[in-house]
Amino acid sequence: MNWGSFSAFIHMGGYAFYVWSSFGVSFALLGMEIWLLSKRRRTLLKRLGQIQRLNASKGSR
Amino acid sequence: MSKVNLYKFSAPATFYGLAGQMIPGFAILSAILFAAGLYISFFVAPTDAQQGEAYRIIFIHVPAAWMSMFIYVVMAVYSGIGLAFNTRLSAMMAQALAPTGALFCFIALFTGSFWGKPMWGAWWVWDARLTSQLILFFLYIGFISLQAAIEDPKRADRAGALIALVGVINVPIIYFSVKWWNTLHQGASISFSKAPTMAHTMLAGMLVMAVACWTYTIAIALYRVRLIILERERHTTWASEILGGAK
Amino acid sequence: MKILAWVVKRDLLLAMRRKSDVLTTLFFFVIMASLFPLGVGPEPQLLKQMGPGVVWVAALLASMLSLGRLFSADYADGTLEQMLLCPESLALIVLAKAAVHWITAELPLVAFAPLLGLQFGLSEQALWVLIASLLIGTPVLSLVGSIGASLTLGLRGGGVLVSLLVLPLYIPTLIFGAGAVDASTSGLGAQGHLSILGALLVLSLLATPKAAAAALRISLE
Amino acid sequence: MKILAWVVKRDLLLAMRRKSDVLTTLFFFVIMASLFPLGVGPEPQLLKQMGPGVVWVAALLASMLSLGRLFSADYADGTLEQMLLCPESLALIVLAKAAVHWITAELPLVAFAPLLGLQFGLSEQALWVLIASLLIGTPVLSLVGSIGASLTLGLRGGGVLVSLLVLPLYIPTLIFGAGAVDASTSGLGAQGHLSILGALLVLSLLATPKAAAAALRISLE
Amino acid sequence: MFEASRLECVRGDSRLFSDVGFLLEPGGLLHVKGPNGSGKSSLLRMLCGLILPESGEIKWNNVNIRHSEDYNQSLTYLGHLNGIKDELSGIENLRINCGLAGFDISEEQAYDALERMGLEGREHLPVSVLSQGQRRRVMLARLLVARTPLWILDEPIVALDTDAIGMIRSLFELHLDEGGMLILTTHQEMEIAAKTIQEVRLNS
Amino acid sequence: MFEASRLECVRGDSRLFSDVGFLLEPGGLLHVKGPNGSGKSSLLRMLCGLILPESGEIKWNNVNIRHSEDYNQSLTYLGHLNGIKDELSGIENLRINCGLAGFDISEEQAYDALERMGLEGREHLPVSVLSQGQRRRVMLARLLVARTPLWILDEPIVALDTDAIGMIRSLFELHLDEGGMLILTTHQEMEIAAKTIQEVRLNS
Ligand code: HEM
Ligand SMILES: Nc1ncnc2c1ncn2[C@@H]1O[C@H](COP(=O)(O)OP(=O)(O)OP(=O)(O)O)[C@@H](O)[C@H]1O
Ligand SMILES: Nc1ncnc2c1ncn2[C@@H]1O[C@H](COP(=O)(O)OP(=O)(O)OP(=O)(O)O)[C@@H](O)[C@H]1O
Ligand SMILES: [Mg+2]
Ligand SMILES: [Mg+2]
Repeated sequence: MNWGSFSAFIHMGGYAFYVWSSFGVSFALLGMEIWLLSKRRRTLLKRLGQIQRLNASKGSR
Repeated sequence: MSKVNLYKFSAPATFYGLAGQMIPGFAILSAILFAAGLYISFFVAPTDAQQGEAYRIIFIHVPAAWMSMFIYVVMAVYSGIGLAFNTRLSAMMAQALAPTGALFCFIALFTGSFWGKPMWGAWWVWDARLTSQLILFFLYIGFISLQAAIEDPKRADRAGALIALVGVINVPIIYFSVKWWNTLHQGASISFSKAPTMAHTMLAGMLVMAVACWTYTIAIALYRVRLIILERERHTTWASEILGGAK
Repeated sequence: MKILAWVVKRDLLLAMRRKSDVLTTLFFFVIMASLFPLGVGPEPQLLKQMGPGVVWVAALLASMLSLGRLFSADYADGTLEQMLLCPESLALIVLAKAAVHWITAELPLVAFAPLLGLQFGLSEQALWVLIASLLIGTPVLSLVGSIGASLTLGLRGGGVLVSLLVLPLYIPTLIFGAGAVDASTSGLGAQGHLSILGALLVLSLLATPKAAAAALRISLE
Repeated sequence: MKILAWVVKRDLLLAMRRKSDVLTTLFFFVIMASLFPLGVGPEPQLLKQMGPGVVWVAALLASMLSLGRLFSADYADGTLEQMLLCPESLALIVLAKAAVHWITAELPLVAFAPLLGLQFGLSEQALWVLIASLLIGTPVLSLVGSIGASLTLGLRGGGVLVSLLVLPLYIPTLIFGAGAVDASTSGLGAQGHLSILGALLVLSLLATPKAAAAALRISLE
Repeated sequence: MFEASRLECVRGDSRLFSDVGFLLEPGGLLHVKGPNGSGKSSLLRMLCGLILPESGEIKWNNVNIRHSEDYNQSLTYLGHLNGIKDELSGIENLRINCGLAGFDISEEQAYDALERMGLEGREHLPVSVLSQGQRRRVMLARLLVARTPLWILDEPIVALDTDAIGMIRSLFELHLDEGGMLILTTHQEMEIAAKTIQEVRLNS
Repeated sequence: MFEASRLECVRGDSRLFSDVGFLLEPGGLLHVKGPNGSGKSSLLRMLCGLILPESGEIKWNNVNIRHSEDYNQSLTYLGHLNGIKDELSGIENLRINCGLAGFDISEEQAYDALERMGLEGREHLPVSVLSQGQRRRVMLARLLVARTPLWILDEPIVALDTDAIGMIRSLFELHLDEGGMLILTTHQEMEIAAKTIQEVRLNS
C-alpha cells in the first residue's frame, strides 16, 4: 500500500491536479461516449417505431 | 449471383444478433479489467523516484496512445476489405471504430499535456511523438467529417474507406518525417527522456489497462455498429421484427 | 422584423444541418496554426514570439475561407434573387447574415484560440488578451468580408478573388489584434490596441451592411 | 493519348480565360506571406528564421485553396460525367488535370518565391534551395490534393473539408521542403531533404492518380 | 394594374427588343412568346426590377416600380433557377421561401401544399435526392400558398410530367379567377382560361 | 446490340424499379416513360455505367458493359446538365466536348454544326450570355457530329422552342435510319419514326 492516509492519496504527492484531471477527464469522456450512444439508440428506436406505426396504419387502410 | 446476394443481405442481419450477444461479455470484462488496472496503478505500483506521483498518468496515457494507433490501422484494414470485396459490414465497422479511436487519441493528447506541464513546465512542446500524435488526431477528424458530410451511406462508406487507406499509408511517412524534422533541429527543445527502466508492476499496470481499453473498444464498436446497421436496414423485414420486439 | 427573424433562423438551421461546416472551419484554424511550427521548427522561444501573429493570421484566414458560405449558395440557387425582391431592407438582411456568420464561423475559433496559444507557449495573461482581441476583432472580419463576398458573387475564381479584395481590408484588424497581445506580453498594456479595435468594429457596423447590400444589387444586375 | 491532349488543352484554355484565377492564387500567396511580418513584428532576426517556413506554408495554402478549381466546376456542369464515360483511363485524365493545375497554380508561385524570400532576408544560396524545393515539392501538393478534391465533390462545405483532409497529408512535403532551406542556411546541405522530396514525388506520381480516379467514381455514383 | 410601356432591352451588342408594352388588369394573363434567345427571360427579369430597362417604364398601380412601396410585396417571381437548398427538406425550403417573401406559413400548411404537389412521403427528404421534376415541384409549391396578386413565371412547367402540368394549369386558372395577374413564358403548349389573354411576341 | 435484363435500382430507402429489361437492335428506339421521380434518370445513368445496378446485367454486344472494351466509345450520353463551360465560346465547347469523347472535329465542322443548330452569329460568344435554350443547343450540337451508334439522352428537348424540337426530331430519325440506337426520356410528346419502337414504363 502506497498511501499513509486518504488525504495523502488525494494529494498525490503534490500532483493531484494533474493526475486527477487526467484520469477524471479520461473516464468522463469514456462515460460520455457510452451515454451519447445509448441516447442515440433511444432516439433511433423511437423514430423507427414511428415510421413503422405509420406504415402499418397505411397498410391497413 | 444469388449466393452473393444472400451473403450480402444476410451478413448485417446475422451480425446484428451476434454482436448483441457479444457486447455484455466484453463490457463486463472491460469493467473488471479497468478496476484491476486502476488498482494496480494507484495501490500496487510504487512511487517513481524521479517523477514522484505524477508518473501515474502513464497508466492511462500510454494505453490510450497505443489504442489510438491500433484503431486507425484496424479501421484501414476494414476499409481495405470493404473496398476490395464490397462488403458493407466492414465499412460499417470502420465507421463504428472511428469515434472511439479519435477519443483515445484525444485522451492521449490530453493526458500527455497534463503530464508535460509538471514534468517539462509546458503544456505542449513540438516533440516528434507529440506532433505525429496530433496529426493522427487530424486524420481521424478528417475521416469522421468526410463521412458526416456525405448523405448517401453507400458513397460515405466508400469515400471514407479511401481516405482511411490513404491516411494509413501516410502515417509512417508522417511519423518519420516529423521525427527527422525534430531531431535535425534539436536546438533549445527539451529532450524527451524515456521513463527509467520500468518496474514490472508498472508494465503490468499498463498492460492491464491496455487490455481493458481494448475490450472497451470492442464492446463500444459493436454497440455502435448495431445502431448503424439498424439505421441502414430499417426498411427490411428483419429490422422491423427486431423493432417490434424492442418496443 | 419577422423577415429578419426568418433569415437568422434559416441560416442557423442551415448551419445546424451542415454541422460539418462549422466544425471544419474550426479544425482548419487548428490545423493551420499547427502547420507553422512544422514549417518553422520547434524552438520554443521562436514559437512564443510568433504565437499571437500566427493565431491571428490563422483566425483571419479561417474566417475568410468561410466567407464563401455567406452568399454563394444563396446566389447559385436563386434564393438571393428572392431576397432582393423581399419587402425588407437589404442592408438589414446582410447584417443578419453577417451576424450568423460570426456566430457559426468565428465564435468557435475564439473558444479554441487559447488552446493554440498554449501550444505556442503564451502566458496566461496574454491568453486573456488574445481572447478579448479576437472577440472584438472577428466581427469586423465578418462585416468587412461580407462586402468582398457580395462583390465576387458568381465570378469565376470567386474564392481566391475574395481573399484578394478582403485581405488588405483585414490588415488593420490584424495589426491591432496581434499588436494587443504583443503589447501585453511586453508589459505595455493592451488597452490602447483594444479600443482601436472597438472603434473599427463600430465603424464597420455602421458602414458595411449598406455597402454590401449595394454590392449585392450590382452582382445580381 | 489524343484525349489527354484535349484535356490539357482545355484546362489551359480555361485557365487563360480565367486569368484572374491564376493571378489571384499568386496574389494570395504574396499577401499571405506579407501578412506575417505585420502580425509578428519587424525584427529581422526573427523574420529570417521564420522565412522558409512561412513561404512554404503560404505556398501550401495557396495551392490548397486553388484545389477547388480542379474538379468542382466540371462536376457542377456535368463535364466530369462525360469524362468518366470517355474512352481513356480516368487515372490518366486525373494526371493530366493535376499537371495543368500545377502549371497554372503553382509554377507562378515558384517564380515569385525568391521575392518573398528576399523580404525575409534569406541568403542567395537559401533562395536557390527554396526554388529547388518548391519545384520538386509542389507537384506532390497537386497530386495529393487531387484525392481530397475528388472526395469532397459536391459536398456542402467542400472547400474547408478539402483542407481538413489534405493538410495532414501535406505535412511531410512541408517539413522536407522548409527543412531543405533551413538545412542549407545552417550549413548542413540540402541534398538529403531534396532527395526525400523527390522520393515523395515519385511515390505520389505512382499512387495518387488511381486513388483520385477511384474517388471520382465514388463521388459520381 | 400592371403596365409597361415602350420597354427596350439591350444585351451585349444586340438590341433584344424595343417598344414592348402592355396593360394588365386583374384577372389578365400575359403570355410572352418567342423562340430561344429572343429575350423572354430578360423581359421577365426586367418586369421584376432585376434588370433596368434601356428605356421605357414599368408601373404598378400607376407608380413606377422603382419607387413603388408595395411592389415587392405584390410580386411572386419564379425563374429558371429553383431557389431551393439541397440540404434542406421540402418542408423547410417551402417555409423559408415563404418567410423570405414576407408571409409565414405553418408546418401544416407547408405539408399540405407539398402533398398537393404530389410529394407525399418525400416532404422530409433533403431535396438533393429528389428528381428534377420533384425539385421543380418544391419550388412551385409556393404558388399554392402565395397570396400575391402578380405572378411572373419563367418556364414554370419545365421538367414536369403531364399530371403536374394539369394541376399547375388549374392553379393558374384559380388565381386568375380570383383576380390575380399572371405573366408567363413557356415553350410547351398550355391552354389557360382567363378573362383577358394577351400575348407579347418577341422575335430574334 | 444493347441488352439489359432484370435491372433493379435502389435509392435511399426506396426501390425505384426492379425487373426492367429490354433488347435494343440497330435502328431501334427505346422510350423511357414515367412520372416525375419514377427513376428515368437513374435508369439512364445506370445504362451508362455511372450507377451500379443493385442487381441485373447490362450488355453491349453480349459483353457486360463493365468489362466491355469499346462501350464508352460507342456511347453518347447527354444528361440533365449541359456539360458546357460558361467562359468558352460555343465553338470551343463543342470541339472540346467532342475531343473528350474521343473524336476530333475541325473548326469548320464545329462552325457548321452550330449553324445548323440555329446559333448563327453566336458561335464566338461565351456561352454564359446565351439563353437557356441556346445553351441547350450548344450541348446538342454534339449529336450532329457524333458517330457513335448508341445515344442515351435524358430530356434532350427541355427549354427548346418548336423549331429546334423539329430539327432534333429529324436528327433522331436520321440516326435511327442509319442503324443507330436511341434511348430517350422526355415529358413532352415527340413522335419519332423508327424501325422498332419500344417503351419502358416506370411507375412510382
Ligand atoms: C501532449 C503530450 C503527449 C503526447 C501526444 C504523447 C504521445 C505519446 C504516444 C503516441 C505514445 C506511444 C508511443 C509508442 O508506443 O511508441 C506515448 C508513449 C509514452 N509517453 Fe507520451 N505523449 C505526451 C506527453 C508525455 C509526457 C509529458 C510524458 C512523460 C514525461 C510521456 C511519457 C510517455 C511514456 C513513458 C510513454 C511510453 C513509452 C514507450 O512505450 O516507449 N508522454 N506518448
Ligand atoms: N453580352 C451579350 N452579347 C450578345 N448577346 C447577348 C449578350 N448577353 C445576352 N445576349 C443575348 O440575349 C439573349 C438572352 O435572351 P433570354 O435569356 O432573355 O432569352 P429567352 O427568350 O429567355 O430564351 P429561352 O427560350 O432560350 O429561354 C440571347 O439571345 C443572348 O444571346
Ligand atoms: N436517398 C434517397 N432517399 C429516398 N429517395 C431517394 C433517394 N435518392 C433518390 N431518391 C428518389 O429517387 C428518385 C430519383 O428519380 P430520378 O431522378 O431517376 O427520376 P426521374 O424519373 O428522372 O424524374 P424526373 O422526370 O423528375 O426527372 C426520386 O423519386 C427520389 O425521390
Ligand atoms: Mg429564358
Ligand atoms: Mg430525370
